[in-house]
This record gives sequence, structure tokens and C-alpha cells, in this order.
Amino acid sequence: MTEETKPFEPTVIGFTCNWCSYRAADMAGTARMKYAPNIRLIRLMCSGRLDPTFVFKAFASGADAVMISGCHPGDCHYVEQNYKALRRFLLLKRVMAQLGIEPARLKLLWASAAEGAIFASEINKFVEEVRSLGPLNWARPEKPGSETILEEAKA
Amino acid sequence: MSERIGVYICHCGTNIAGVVDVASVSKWAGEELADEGVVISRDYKFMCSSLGQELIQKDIKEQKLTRVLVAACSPHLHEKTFRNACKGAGLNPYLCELVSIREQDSWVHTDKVAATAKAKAITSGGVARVIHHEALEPLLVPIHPATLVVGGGIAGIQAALEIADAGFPVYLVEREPSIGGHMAQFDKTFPTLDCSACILTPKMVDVGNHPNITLLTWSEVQKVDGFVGNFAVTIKKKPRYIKTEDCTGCGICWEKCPKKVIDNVFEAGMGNRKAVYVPFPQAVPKYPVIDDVNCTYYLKGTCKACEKFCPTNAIDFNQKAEEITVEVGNIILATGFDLFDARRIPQYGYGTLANVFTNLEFERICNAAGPTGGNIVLRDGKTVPKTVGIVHCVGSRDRNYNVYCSAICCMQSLKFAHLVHERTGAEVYNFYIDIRTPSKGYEEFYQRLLEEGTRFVRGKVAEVTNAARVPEEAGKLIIQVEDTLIGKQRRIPVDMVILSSGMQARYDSKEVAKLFGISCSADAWYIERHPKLDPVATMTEGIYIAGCAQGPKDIPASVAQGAAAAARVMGKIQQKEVSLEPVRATINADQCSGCRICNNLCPFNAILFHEDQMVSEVNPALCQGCGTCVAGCPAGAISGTGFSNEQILSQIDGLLMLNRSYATVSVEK
Amino acid sequence: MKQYAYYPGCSLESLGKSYQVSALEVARSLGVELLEIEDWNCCGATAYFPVDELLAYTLTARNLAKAEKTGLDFVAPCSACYKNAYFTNSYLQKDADLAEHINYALEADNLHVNGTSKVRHLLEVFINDVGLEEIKDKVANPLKGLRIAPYYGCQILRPRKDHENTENPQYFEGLLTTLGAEPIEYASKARCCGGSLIITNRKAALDMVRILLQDAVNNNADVIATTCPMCDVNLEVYQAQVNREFGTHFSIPVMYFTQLMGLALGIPPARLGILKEQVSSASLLAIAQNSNQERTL
Amino acid sequence: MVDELSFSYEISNLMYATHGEPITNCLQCGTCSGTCPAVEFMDHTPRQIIGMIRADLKDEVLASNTYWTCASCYHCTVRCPAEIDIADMMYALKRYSMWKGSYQENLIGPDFSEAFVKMIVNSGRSFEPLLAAAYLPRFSARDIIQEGLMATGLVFSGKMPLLPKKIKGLKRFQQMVKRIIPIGETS
Repeated sequence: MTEETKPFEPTVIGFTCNWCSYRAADMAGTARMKYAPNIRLIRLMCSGRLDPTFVFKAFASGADAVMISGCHPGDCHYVEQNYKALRRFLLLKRVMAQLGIEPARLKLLWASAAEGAIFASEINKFVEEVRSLGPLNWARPEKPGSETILEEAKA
Repeated sequence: MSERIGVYICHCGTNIAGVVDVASVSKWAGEELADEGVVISRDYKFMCSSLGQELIQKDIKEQKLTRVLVAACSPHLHEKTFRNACKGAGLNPYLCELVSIREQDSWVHTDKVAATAKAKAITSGGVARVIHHEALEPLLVPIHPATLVVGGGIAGIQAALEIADAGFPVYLVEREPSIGGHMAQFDKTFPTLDCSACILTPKMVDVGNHPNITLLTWSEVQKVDGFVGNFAVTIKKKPRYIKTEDCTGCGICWEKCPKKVIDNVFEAGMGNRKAVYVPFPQAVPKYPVIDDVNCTYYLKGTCKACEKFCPTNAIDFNQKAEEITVEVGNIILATGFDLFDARRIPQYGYGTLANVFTNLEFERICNAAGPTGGNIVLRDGKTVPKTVGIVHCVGSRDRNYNVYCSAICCMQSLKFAHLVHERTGAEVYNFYIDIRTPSKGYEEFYQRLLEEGTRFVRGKVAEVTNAARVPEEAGKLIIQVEDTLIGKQRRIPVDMVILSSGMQARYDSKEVAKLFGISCSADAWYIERHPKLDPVATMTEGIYIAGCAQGPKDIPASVAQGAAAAARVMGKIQQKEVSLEPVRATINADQCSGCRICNNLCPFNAILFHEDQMVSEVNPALCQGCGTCVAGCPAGAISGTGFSNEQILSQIDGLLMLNRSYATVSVEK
Repeated sequence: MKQYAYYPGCSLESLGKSYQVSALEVARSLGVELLEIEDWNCCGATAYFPVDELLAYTLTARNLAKAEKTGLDFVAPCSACYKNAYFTNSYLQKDADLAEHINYALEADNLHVNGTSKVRHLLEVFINDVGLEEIKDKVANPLKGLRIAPYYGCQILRPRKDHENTENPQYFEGLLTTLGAEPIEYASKARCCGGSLIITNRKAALDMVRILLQDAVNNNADVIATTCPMCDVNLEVYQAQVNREFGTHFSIPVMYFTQLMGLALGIPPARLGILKEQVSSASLLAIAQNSNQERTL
Repeated sequence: MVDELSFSYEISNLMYATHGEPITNCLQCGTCSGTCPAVEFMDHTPRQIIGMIRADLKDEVLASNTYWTCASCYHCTVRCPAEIDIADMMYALKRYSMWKGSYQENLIGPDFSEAFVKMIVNSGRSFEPLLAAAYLPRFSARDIIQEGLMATGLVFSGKMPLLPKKIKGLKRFQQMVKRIIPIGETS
């Protein structure tokens, strides 16, 4: 069985805040909620730690999408740093568009430590959205099928 | 130089091994990640067991490991365990990384192949990251010996006394004029039927007289700065309009005060108090409060009866609210609960049908010091009920209101049934879904009630109405319910209905949680650090919770939590200093351009700017390690220990190392 | 002049005639234009669902589609029609899959529905859009001393439509007070009248009707005000049978709220289909007239 | 994976649009039965029916008159602490029993619904006198006379028209119906 014939499985990098969304992930785990195995989480102390380069690094290294998650506005463990994450998120979306990456490949999710269920269901939604977008051609131009995606993008 | 890395994959019994092919993961790591520096890769049944730890320590010594990666459960559970193991073997604990393949993998995925692939990705991500770890020393900060306890209910009282008795200073802040909380309002306690006040007031008095306790009633916390060991808490003392240093609590002022006010707090609206008042006779402190919303002087500018009659001129109408700031090392939140508002269920008739009472109202009716002098009578104040219906689960176990069980209502209802039966001989019906009596002596109490001939109808009450259909219902309250044990709808006429309203989180618990930097569950209870193993600590170092603020519970459980929280705090104080994660930002002066962007990014003002050298510098004592400045620095001059760019960028690489061949991985078997 | 896509429903053409005429009269005098949806079909009341759920939604959707074209709010005087339309509409919004099925069927009739129109009950239109203030100004003949039992019935309240109070609503009372009447508090105002059980399970329905009448009478109501032709028929037309069945002696008039509004607005009873009831409303007409004279004296 | 659907799953499947909580969430608290205004005319209380469904007592449930005695007033639905749409579940049971063609003979409900739908399909509107034909035969002689007297009264009061109405676009209307169920054939 060769790669071309296999169904596309998106890979998503998720940045989580140590105080809320990472614990939401833990909670989803302890509650045995099921979600798509396509996501790989990275723990930061705060969504404010998110350096935009992390996102592009992820895309460059072959991620099909990136999820940034932090505490709900007003609930930041460090007072207000999640607002900075929000600002960077909005900027990132614009830059992505300019670079020819569908902005839909970047998602921002507010999830408190208690919201394991929301965390899980949002991941599922996002993975499906990315699946429908198809593989990110930017990172792997050599990947067969990317031309068609380019055309779709033009259309 | 290349590191010598040891990789350890945990089975966690079948928790991980049941879904992830651990053997293949460790085999793969040993082979594929050899170039990264992995010299040994093992899988073991329970890495966290002493044998598992010894395994790591042995390797560190024999294999000369310079880095350790454990793939097991969440770092929030066992990071310390493995770091200490490394430390024990002479490896700097911060050169060890724990990644989660349980909470984030085996527990949330069912597809074994995909889960195994993900475990490999997570492992390689961890390996790539741990390479860039540096040897660190934990930051040691002194712990201030004083403690702040918020909430003067039984949980807060217990916590305050435990700590104070151990010889440490305590600030006890209470929003109301007196401590005592809900327990002071109750008549008897289940199942022993002790007089609630009799067992509570001695503790209240102790608090009032304790040399180590600074009691701040009629006060609220405004602001919390700092972090574990060194909190600075700003407290607002509302004006009492009483010079407490002069007041003797003689009571003349409230005798003379002409203004009656309905007491919605302590008497649950059943009785009156004056505009100058103490909530109840045994109040601590004994000083009254002038309620400036209702006081005639503040409404009309005249009266001052209290001032005229006060023998010690302790009245001061010009008192203003004052703010004080206290230094504490730890904080215990025991802010209690609110009662579910039975008006939200119109079909139960509370507020429209006179003789429907809430459980708190009934506590006051039963209480000898209450509005009816302890006589169980209807709203008219004289008629003794012949039949009484007690409705369980009001607002609890109901997705339209609160989905959880309020834990105490069953026993409270049984207590009511007993008191009614004992004092009036009335016939008592209990309407329940399930009777829950899980603690010591509780089931025995239930059986005692059965012996007493109390009637039990299994069914959640559908409605309480006064619409009579047959003569015998005329003038009565009719409780309509399915008796589920016989499968018939019944209409049972009674004289009095008692609604066992459930507990819910304080209306402002979310704001309070935010104030102290802890989190709330969906239904607004404070979240404990671990539901089973750490019920009184929170995710935030130095902040503990006790009593109903954490979830519905009865008096013994609240007392136990108060004591437990106190014990945790005293343990911390005894250590004199607390070691903090050395997760801090540091600025490389040579790279800093002095643009000062980071200065405004920091919410803790931890970054100061040296005008002379035109560079910024981080004050490690104030830095909390959020890393926002690290991400924000355009010159890349700031690095964050524990979460450096190298660590995260290489973790990304590691995580994605496999994903191009994801499909190939997912077909191997 | 505010316009609405008006869906009378079958009952208003037969058993509910007087509801129809009074509704139109009152609407006219309040400056509300009810434009009847062209060639509407039956909404199915409660009788479709037992056969096929999808069909039930589709039939209602056809009317909604026609209303959508006009871009006006969909207004039904019959509570059952209202409930069916309301939920079909909200499911159309929520459930893309269901919408697809329905629209496939609607194609056959060259129609398409998105669930974009707002579905309203006539009572609620008068209260919220015209407003009690304006109605008060137009009241020419306040129904002084008339004790009215506001009967909400089920479907106008239930299933719950965006979190309104389903157990003890007060807006109907508000309207009646505005008309100068005296709304009575009674426990059964939202209790079911039996609906189509009157046909499928006569015994049960008559008992349910009895309990309602009993409660209204016990609270000394002069008249029961209804918002739905089904309720009206069950409470009024079957009163005689209730008496026969249970040996009771009820003879309490039952009127549509529009008829009572009409009286208060000074519209002649004849134009409101009054005095066509099985249970004579002469008595309360008298009251209404009296208060009228008092006022003119 | 079970090869046969449980009865409760079958019924939940029939509650298509409401998206209510699954009936397996039932606490057996009896709020529904305590609320139901028609419960004393039911063979089993709504709560018992849910219990029976969960116990897979298919035949007993179908043989019960409970779901045909539901007036669909939705009072149980709004009060259910498990947010189960019980009234809709009763509809689901009606559909189930009509498809299986298994319900108590002495019931009027099924015929009534059938007749009702047929009439709608044939005329687009419902019309009481025609409907009567469907259910009157089930009534006792006395009831029929009652019904007759009442009808005449209604006719004289101008409340009951003598001729049925038909909608104009009937053909296309029927095609529409045919796209959902073949019942459109009857005419």
C-alpha cells in the first residue's frame, strides 16, 4: 500500500496553557472523553508565551494546522496575557493569508481547566475542518496532489 | 557535544499499555532516536513505582545518562516524582522531562494504531525538547508566617483556630457583621441532633478571644498581589459606625432603635432586626453594625436615638470605609454556599403559596431563638400543622437547574421530619427520588425515622397547588406526585410544605475565584488540585479551599476540610521557605536594544529599565514566568528558562518528525 | 401599518369562525394588517406526528416557505399551528439535514424554506408589537368588574420556546387588565384541555375539561378567555357533555381573547361572532354593556 | 457492537428532530407521571413506559394504551429533570406502533390519525364532518347522538361549514407529499 492511496490524516499542533487548556486536556483524559488522535499538544506556561515563529515552525515542519488555546478572557493566570495571545492570533491569520496558507488552519480556543468536554469536541471539529481543507501544500510542495490544491486555492 | 538520553515508556498497568503498543514505542525510540542521543529505551509496568524509579536511577549511574525522558501520565501528576528520582541519582532534576501518553493519548483515543503512532510522536517530541534542558536550581523564597482565612463559617473558623493554636498569626475576614455562617442559623445537627449553636458558639468565642487571630468582620477582600509565601492582600473594612474600642455590646442601641427591618440574611426573611443590630445574640464580635441603607438618620438626617442612649458614646455616624493591606504567606478560601432560590420552580409555589417554606426558613422556625420561639407553626404564626410534606431534591439532580446532588438535603429532610413529628405529632411525608445516607450514623437515623412512622413516597414532586378537586383537599396544599413504587399519581393534602433547596456556589464565586487566581468548575464551585488526592489545595500555589466553597458537603466534612487546609498551610510555614519552579525570564543585556516593548507587556512590573545602560532587566522575585516578554522581544534578547525557544522549536520538530510517514506508521502492525 | 403573514389554520374556517372574525376585526382596529398566506395547507395539528414526523414538518414547512417569500413574520392564532410552525422553523435553522429532506420535498411545489421568518402567536403580536399602552388608549368600553380566567393552554407555552416562564406566565393577565377586566389567578391556567383526546379518548378529555372548568368556577370567573380554537371547543362545546358525564352544572361562557378585546375596543358583538356560543355569553355581555353605560353616564 | 438494536435505541432513533436527551438518562423520578393530566387513563404511567422500554419489553409497551392517551401537552417535557422530551417519545411510540401495525384494537387514535392524514393529502385541509366518519363508528350509540346534536348546533351557529374546502395547488401539494411517503396514492 503506497502513500498516495492512503486517506489524508491531518496533523495538528496544539499549544496549551499550563493553567487552563493543558488541564482541560488532562480532564478530558481522566474522564475518558474520546477525540481525534491527530492533535499533538505542546505545553506553555501561558498562551502569552506563544511566539508567532512557533506557528510557522509548525507549518514548516509539516503540521497541517495549529491550535492555540488559553484561558477565557479575564481568567488569565497571569492577569491579561491571553489578550496578547489574541492579538498575535489575529495578526498571524493575516500574515498566513499573505503567505498563501488558509487562515482556517489556525484556531484559537478558550478553554478553562473545567472544560475538558469542550476541549475534546472543539478538537474534533477542528480536525474535521482541516481534513476538508486537505493537506497543507506549503510545507510539502513535492507531495502529489498539491497542484490540484493550488488550483482549488486559486479558484 | 551530544547528550546521553534515557527513554522510559510507562504501561501504567493497562491504562496505557491497553491502547498503546508500549513495547514497539520503546523499541522504536531506541532505534530511530539513537541519532538524537537516546542510548537506552525501556518500557515498564509502573514507572512511578519505586522499582520503576530505581530502574531510571540505575541507568543514570551505569549508562551515564545526561537526560531522562519519561512518557507516562500528566506532568501535573508525577513530574516531581521523576525529577526527585533523577536528583537521587545525582542528575539535576530539571534535566528530566515527563510527557503524557495517558491523559493525552491512551485515555482519549481508541484506534490503537493511531494511538501508538501518536505516542511515538510525543516521545520524539519529548526527546528533542529534553536535549535543550539546562540544569536549574529551584528558586527559594521565604514564606510569610501569617495566613489569610476568607469566610467565617464553620470551615473557616476551624482552619483559623488550628493555625492560630499552632502559634501562627491569622487574619479571618468575614463579609457579615458576625462569624458563624450558615451553621449559626441551624437548630439541630443531624444525625446526633446536637444543638447547632451550642457546639458552634464556643468555637466562635475562641476565635474572638484568640491572641493570634485578627478578626475582620464586616470586611471584604479587594485585591490580592504577590504569590505563594508573599501575598499582599488589600481588605476593605466597611464602616460599622461603631467605635469598637468603646462599645461594650450592652445592646441599648438596638433596644432603643425605632427602625424595624426585615432580616433577610440571618432570619431568612422570617423575622425582624433593627437598623442598628447584631445578627444574633451570640454574635462574635459583640459590636453591632448600623445598616446605613435603612437607618433613619441616613435616610432622613434625623433620629440618632442610638447615639443619645449609648452609655459609652461609641456611635460614630461619620465613620468611613477603610482599606488595610496585610502580608500573608498562604490563603484559605472558605466562602461557603448560597441556597438554591426555590422561586425558580414556580410549580412548587414558594412565594405564592403562604405555607410553602424553604429549608432555611424552617431551620429558623425550629430554632428556639428564632422568630416563632421554636414553635412549628404556619405562616400565620399560630396554627400548628397536622400534616407536613417535605420535598427533597429542590433544584438538585435536575438538568433544568443544578445537575449535581446537594448531598445534605436527604439527612436534613429526615432531621426535619423527626423534629416535626417530635414537636407537633403531625403526620410527615417525605417525597424523595433516592434516600442518600452515606456517612457514619446516617443510615441508622433513616431507619429510626422509618420506625417513627414517617411516611416515605418515592417520587419527585410534580407540583404543589391549592386548587382543590375534592372536599378533603379544600383549604389544603395539595402535593401532586407519582408514587413510583406503586405507579400511581397521588394528590396528598398537607398543611405545610418544606422545600429542601439544594446548595449552590456563592453568587459571586466566579469573581472571587478570579480575585485569588484560582478556577471554578462549570457550576461555579472552586476546583481542587486533585479531586481524590488533593481536595483542599488549588492549582495556584499557596491558595487552599475548604468547606462548601469546594462543593456541597455537611458540617463534619467542612470541619475536616478546614483542618486539612490548615495542616497544609502549617506544613508550608514550617518549611520557612518555598521552592518555586525556576521558570523565569532573563534578558541578555548584550542583545537588548532597549526598545522597552517588554516593559509594557509585563503585568507584574517585573521588568525594570536601566536608563543609564539603555537595557531592560527582569526582577526574578517579581517575574511569574508567563513568558510573554520572551515571545514579544523583537531582538530575541529574552530567554525563558524551562520554556526556551530552542526547547519548544525542537519539540515541534520532534512531534512532527513522524507525521509525513503518519500513514505508513498507521498501517504497520 | 404593521403587516404580518397570517396563517388562520383550518379550525378558524370551521369551528373557530368567531375567532377568525374577531381576530380580523380587532387587528383592523389596532392597525395590524393580517395578510393571509395564499393557498396555505393544514399544519396537521397533533395528528400527523403519529404517522410520519418528516411529513409533519414538511407540511408546516410549506406554509413557512410561503410566508418567507413575503419576508413578514408568520402569525398564527391557533396555538397548535403556532407550536408546529415554531418548532419546524427552529429545527430548519438548527438541523441542516432535516432542512435538506424537507426542501427536497418542497421542490415538488417549487418552494424552498430556510427557517428565516419569525413565528409568532397572535396574542403575543398584540401584546408586544401593538403594545399594552396603545391598546389601553384604544379601549372604548373597559370590561369593568368582569372576572376573566386567562387560559393559556399548552402549546402556546410548551415545549419551552427560548426560556420563557412555562409554569406561571403573566402576559395574558397583563392584556386583560389593560382591557379593564379583572384576571383571576387559578392553578390550571396552563393545564391541558385534552386537545384531540376529545376524539381519541373522550373519557379522559372530558375529565380534563371538568378539572379546568371546576378550577375556573371555584375562583369565581365570569368567563374563560382562550387563545386556541381547540381549547375553546373542548371547554365550551363539550361543557354540556361534561355536565352529563359527571352530573355537574357548569354553564360558564368561554370566549376567544380577541372577542373580549373586541368588546373592550367597542366593536359591536355581532361583528365578533358573539352570541353564537353553545354556552350563552349574554350574561357577560350585560356586564360589558353596564360598564359601558356607567362610563357614558 | 450488538448486532440487534435495543428497543430504547430504536425509539430514540425515532425522535428525529427534537434532539432531546436519550431516554436512557431517565432517573425514574416520576416527575412526568406526577405531572401528566391524563395519567389515570393510562395503562402504565409514562415513567413506567420508559422503564419498560429500557427493559426491552417491546410487546408490553406496544400493548399499552399509554402513548395513545398522551394529549401531547408537553408538560412532562418541560419539567423532566433529565431533559428527556417525553411527549415526543410518545409520538415516537405512536409511529412505531403504526408501522408495526400493533396496538390495542379498541383505540381510536390510530384510525383517526390515518384518516386525518388521508384527508389532508386529498384536500390539503382538515374538515371535521369528514373526520367524524373515521371515528364515529367507534363511539357508543349515545355518543353518536351527542355528536350529532352538537354538530347540528354548530352548523346553525354557522361554526361548522357543510362543504369541505380544497387547496388550489393540490396536485403539486400531493407530489410534495409523495416525496416523503407513498400514502399520497390514496384518493
